[in-house]
Amino acid sequence: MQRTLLTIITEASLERRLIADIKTHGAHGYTITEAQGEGSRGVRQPGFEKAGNIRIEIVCEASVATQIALWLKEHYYRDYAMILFSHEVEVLRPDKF
Amino acid sequence: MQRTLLTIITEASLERRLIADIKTHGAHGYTITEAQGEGSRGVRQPGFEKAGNIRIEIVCEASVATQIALWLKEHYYRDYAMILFSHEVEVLRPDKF
Amino acid sequence: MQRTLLTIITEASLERRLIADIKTHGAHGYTITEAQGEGSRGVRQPGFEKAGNIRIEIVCEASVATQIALWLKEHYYRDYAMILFSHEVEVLRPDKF
Amino acid sequence: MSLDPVILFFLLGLAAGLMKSDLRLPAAVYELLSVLLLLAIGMKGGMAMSGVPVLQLTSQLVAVAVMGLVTGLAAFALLLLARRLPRSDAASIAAHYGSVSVGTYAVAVAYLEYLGVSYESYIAAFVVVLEVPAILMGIVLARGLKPAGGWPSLANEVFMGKSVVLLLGGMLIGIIAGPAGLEGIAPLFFDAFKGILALFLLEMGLIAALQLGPARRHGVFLLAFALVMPLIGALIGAAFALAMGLSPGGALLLCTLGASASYIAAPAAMRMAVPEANPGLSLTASLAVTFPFNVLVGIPLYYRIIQAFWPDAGA
Amino acid sequence: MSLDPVILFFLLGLAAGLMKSDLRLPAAVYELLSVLLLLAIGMKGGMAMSGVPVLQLTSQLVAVAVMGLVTGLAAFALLLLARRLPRSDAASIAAHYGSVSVGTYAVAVAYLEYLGVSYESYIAAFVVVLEVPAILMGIVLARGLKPAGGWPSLANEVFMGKSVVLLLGGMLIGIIAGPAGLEGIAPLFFDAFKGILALFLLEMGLIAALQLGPARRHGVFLLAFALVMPLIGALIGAAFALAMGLSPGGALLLCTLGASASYIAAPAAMRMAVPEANPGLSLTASLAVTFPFNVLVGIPLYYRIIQAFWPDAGA
Amino acid sequence: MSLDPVILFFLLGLAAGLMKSDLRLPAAVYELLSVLLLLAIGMKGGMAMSGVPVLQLTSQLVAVAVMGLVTGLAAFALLLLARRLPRSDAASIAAHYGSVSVGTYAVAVAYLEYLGVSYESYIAAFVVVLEVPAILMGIVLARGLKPAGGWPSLANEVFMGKSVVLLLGGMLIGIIAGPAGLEGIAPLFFDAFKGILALFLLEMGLIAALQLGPARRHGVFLLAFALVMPLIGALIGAAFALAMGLSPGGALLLCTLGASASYIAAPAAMRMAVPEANPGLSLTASLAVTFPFNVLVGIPLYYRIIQAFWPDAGA
Ligand SMILES: Nc1ncnc2c1ncn2[C@@H]1O[C@H](COP(=O)(O)O)[C@@H](O)[C@H]1O
Ligand SMILES: Nc1ncnc2c1ncn2[C@@H]1O[C@H](COP(=O)(O)O)[C@@H](O)[C@H]1O
Ligand SMILES: Nc1ncnc2c1ncn2[C@@H]1O[C@H](COP(=O)(O)O)[C@@H](O)[C@H]1O
Ligand code: NA
Ligand code: NA
Ligand code: NA
Repeated sequence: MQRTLLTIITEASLERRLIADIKTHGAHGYTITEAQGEGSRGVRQPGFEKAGNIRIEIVCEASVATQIALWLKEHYYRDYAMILFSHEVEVLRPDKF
Repeated sequence: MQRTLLTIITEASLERRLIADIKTHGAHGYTITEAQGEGSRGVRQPGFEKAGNIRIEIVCEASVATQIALWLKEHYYRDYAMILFSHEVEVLRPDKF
Repeated sequence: MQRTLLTIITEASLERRLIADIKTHGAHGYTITEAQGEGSRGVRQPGFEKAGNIRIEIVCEASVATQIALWLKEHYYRDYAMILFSHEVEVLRPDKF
Repeated sequence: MSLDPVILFFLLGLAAGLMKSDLRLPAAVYELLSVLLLLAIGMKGGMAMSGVPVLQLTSQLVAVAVMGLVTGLAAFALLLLARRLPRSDAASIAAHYGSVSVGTYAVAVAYLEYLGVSYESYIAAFVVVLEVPAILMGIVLARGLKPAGGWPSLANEVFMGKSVVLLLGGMLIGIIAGPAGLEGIAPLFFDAFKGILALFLLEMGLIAALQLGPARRHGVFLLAFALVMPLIGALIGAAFALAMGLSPGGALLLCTLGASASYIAAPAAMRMAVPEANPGLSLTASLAVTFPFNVLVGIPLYYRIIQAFWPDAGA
Repeated sequence: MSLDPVILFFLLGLAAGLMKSDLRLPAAVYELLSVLLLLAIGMKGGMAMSGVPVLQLTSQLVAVAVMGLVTGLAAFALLLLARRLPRSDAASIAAHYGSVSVGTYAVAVAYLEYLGVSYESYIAAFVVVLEVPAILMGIVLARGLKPAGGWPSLANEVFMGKSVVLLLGGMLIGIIAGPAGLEGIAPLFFDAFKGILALFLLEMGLIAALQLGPARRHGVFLLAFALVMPLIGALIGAAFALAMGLSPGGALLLCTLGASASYIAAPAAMRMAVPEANPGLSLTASLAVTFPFNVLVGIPLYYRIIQAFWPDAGA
Repeated sequence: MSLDPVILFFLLGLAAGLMKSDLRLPAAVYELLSVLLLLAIGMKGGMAMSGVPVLQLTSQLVAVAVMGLVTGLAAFALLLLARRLPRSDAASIAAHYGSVSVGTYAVAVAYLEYLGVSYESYIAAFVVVLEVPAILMGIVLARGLKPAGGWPSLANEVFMGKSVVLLLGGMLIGIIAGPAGLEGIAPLFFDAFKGILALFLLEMGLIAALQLGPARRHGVFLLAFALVMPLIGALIGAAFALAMGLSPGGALLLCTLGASASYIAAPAAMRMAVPEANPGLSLTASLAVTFPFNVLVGIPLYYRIIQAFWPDAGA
């Protein structure tokens, strides 16, 4: 069965807020890994006071992914380093997500 | 050429056992990153005695991915925090996987 | 809109060089996470002088992904532990990548 | 009841965690601190052992192993009689409470040194011996002789786990090198010990606060157990201490070991051997309730009790 | 101007960074070092406070909070008058410069101890008080009374941030336990302090070097501000020190606090409350320019100035 | 042969690794420990240099650089004559053995201090000088004057690598600040040194055990080389020590440097400059065989030999 995997890469300092946001929009879980990177807002490296990035993955229904993406676009894109992308994945227990 | 990328997110303490399992089922390699997350079994954060998650990626043939998924479903789903998802990826040297 | 997500898993010591390479080939950004793994060149674990792997993700146009992949194949595949795979992802601001 | 200042660090961590501060120590720092504590305690035990007659030591070590089993069985009986938890959970929790917490032990030692009370320093050797038997018993109670994954891989998990390796390894180093040989490493392992313990307790406070959320979910029964069981464990420890003829200081340490619950070796082993047991229950009980209770209330309380029963303890 | 040897570690880090060495300390090590510094400074302040009359202390703490606001306002006025930056950026930078840098403070203390000059050690308590007001002011200057995310979540961010919790927590521990109580943890927190500071400065040098790349992009105006503002802050600090009747040593510390710019509490809070402000500007100014300037040139310079104005300071 | 107790930590790590314990120190801790060791050794060398006549020092540094090249060439010749490995692998391994291991050096220093034998403490300065030449030679032996990536980026890799920067930086700090200036940081960098070394050796034991798996795959020839080459290196070191007129203690240090193989600077540089060389071969030889051999057997053995040849060495 298909679900959507939405990946968000953004500033580590947003972690708590984004977790609250994605739950509000109906995600049942998330996974976070620490990351560094570079984009239009320059190099972001850990090593100093949350200067690094986090990479959030959310497996959810397509509609939830769309809602989260729109919310983030509206609330964070202008002021924060952030990208997101999504694609379909096969899951074993679709009811879980 | 297409291969399957299988991603497993689960408890860090399972690392050694899962490596053995996936090799048994014919995977030629794997990649592990440290992760934290939340799902039906609550928040899992590193910072204390393997309380965090790992994220295992396996590039392999579709049949191997299916076998591994079934094995994990049977042996770990009931008792451990674990999700898995998979999708097709393009690889350069399909014979490697 | 669709873009390509190219993922490279390779030796941590190549980090600086690969960043330069992918920029040269037209990528506008990248994200790196630390990883460990096993493949044809044995186990690669962090814990000692960059003995671990890194996992580089690049969202870019398909043609850029192809170019980078070919460059890496030519320049690193023989001598370094490295795999790469790619697939299509949906992005919100395609002009960014 | 006067408290050793290291306890203040635990309270700071607890308060910060409860007030949702984003203060955290990185996992690598926790790891470093716990490695230093385990090695230091092991070495202290090892250095002290050379002065003790082999026969006395052996018999006390055997007694102490029995004490671990008795404590674990008491916990199991209590939980079974209450009929609230499946057998596997009861067995897993019993394994945690029969085993010991090295961090709690270190606080008790700091407390004695703060009071200026002497103790048999070879008791550090008991820590290793107490760690393992209750874990093995818990596995058998849950699964008979069929742990998940089989005994060989389980034996590796139990005997090659971080805490056993470092405590036992430290002890061997202490025995071989002796106090003179270890003088060179004293600044890091012994002089800085209390500072390291303070930092460790700060992190334990943060962790305990994090665990309190799930704790509430598990209900009042688990909470009650996690407050009563340390008292039972302490009494068992006191009984063994009396029988073994320990000094009041040594008795406090044995009480504390009896009262404390494992949060390193037991969780790792039970997760592998009895996966059907809910790790949330045992960890919450041991980390979020029993650890703070022992550190803040239990240790001074046990010492009061000991003062009442030991002839030569000042009041 | 003679330099304390710890400065050499900063120079080593700076040089290594500029020469593109791949030397880095892991994030976990930076975290450990900064936790140790914050706790130690807090505890030193707390231990010293017991000796000070409550009335004197309270009035000085109030004075110092005012000083933070004055410094922040001066920075804001300067930036607004220059008409180069949007209001939100000016306010955010003002918050950074009205607040303080604990690392810079630690270097000033080391400098005084190196010179053998005494100081009022309860000044460490000022650090906490100086940290917060300018941040709150900066938020109001940028957004009126409507910070992004709302005040409750912001209050948590500001008052429960790492540096406030550790400084304040350390201070409370210092007050409660006192010098005698903290003797046991002295080897790690006080004896090793200067070595920890040295390592911390090595990393700060590496970080400052990394930030210099973006610094150039932001142009000469920001650079000029980041060099002039510490002088202004130091003068404000000197004026308050005179009014408060501090010793020359104490005056240097207050000057340094005035001159220094926050790189822990302020960036975290401004990022949440005033997200439209460019964090690159404030962090570059404070880390890549003002921090090195204070550490290498400012502190000895401020002490020269103090020596000229204080009657009882040797020359 | 009596062993310094720090060796016991290495044995503990080795045993735990071989018995498949899951004990590991996090990468960040390894990084911290190695930074502390490199800085401390550099500073010790720097502090000692002020007492030595410049002419003597310069000539000895040149001699020692030559010694690195001679050792590397000996290794290369041996490997080429055996005709078992491609030229690039032979050259890479030669670079490792011509260069030095700071960890092994620290163990030799600890050994001398354990025995109470004095040594020329400016020998720490040799460590830096020995590190680089053999690496450059290895590159030329493998690739002529065309390293992969070109010389400029390679020079950065070699001269700006962690170990050179920290050793050289530490040395400069030691020269500038002198013993008096560094008193403040002594508790962390010098008093805790041996404890830090012990912890470092624990991790090195774990790493060596991990590398032993691949070692077996590489066959008996590599094993034999990794056991014989340190003896040859030690003899070369002894010859240079005699010629330079070093004391028996100093001679042991030079022998150890000759016998030891790099596992920080050389692997990083060779991976970039000679990528076709298999890093598994050189790292296995140096880490899994030569390091344990030197630490456990070599150092005491070399000292026996020195005692036989030096007129003034006690037996
Ligand atoms: N093209 C890209 N491919 C992969 N990651 C990217 C890309 N662009 C940006 N990122 C990541 O997203 C973060 C924020 O991007 P930005 O907002 O463009 O600065 C960066 O720090 C990178 O980690
Ligand atoms: N919907 C989801 N999206 C992304 N990751 C998830 C999701 N659900 C669970 N996870 C991850 O999988 C782990 C185990 O999930 P669970 O078994 O549901 O507790 C969690 O700790 C998360 O890291
Ligand atoms: N089949 C695979 N699936 C996932 N990751 C792999 C796979 N093969 C190799 N890798 C990763 O790529 C790295 C280099 O691979 P190799 O060049 O085959 O040694 C390994 O260390 C793994 O982290
Ligand atoms: Na117990
Ligand atoms: Na200021
Ligand atoms: Na050598």
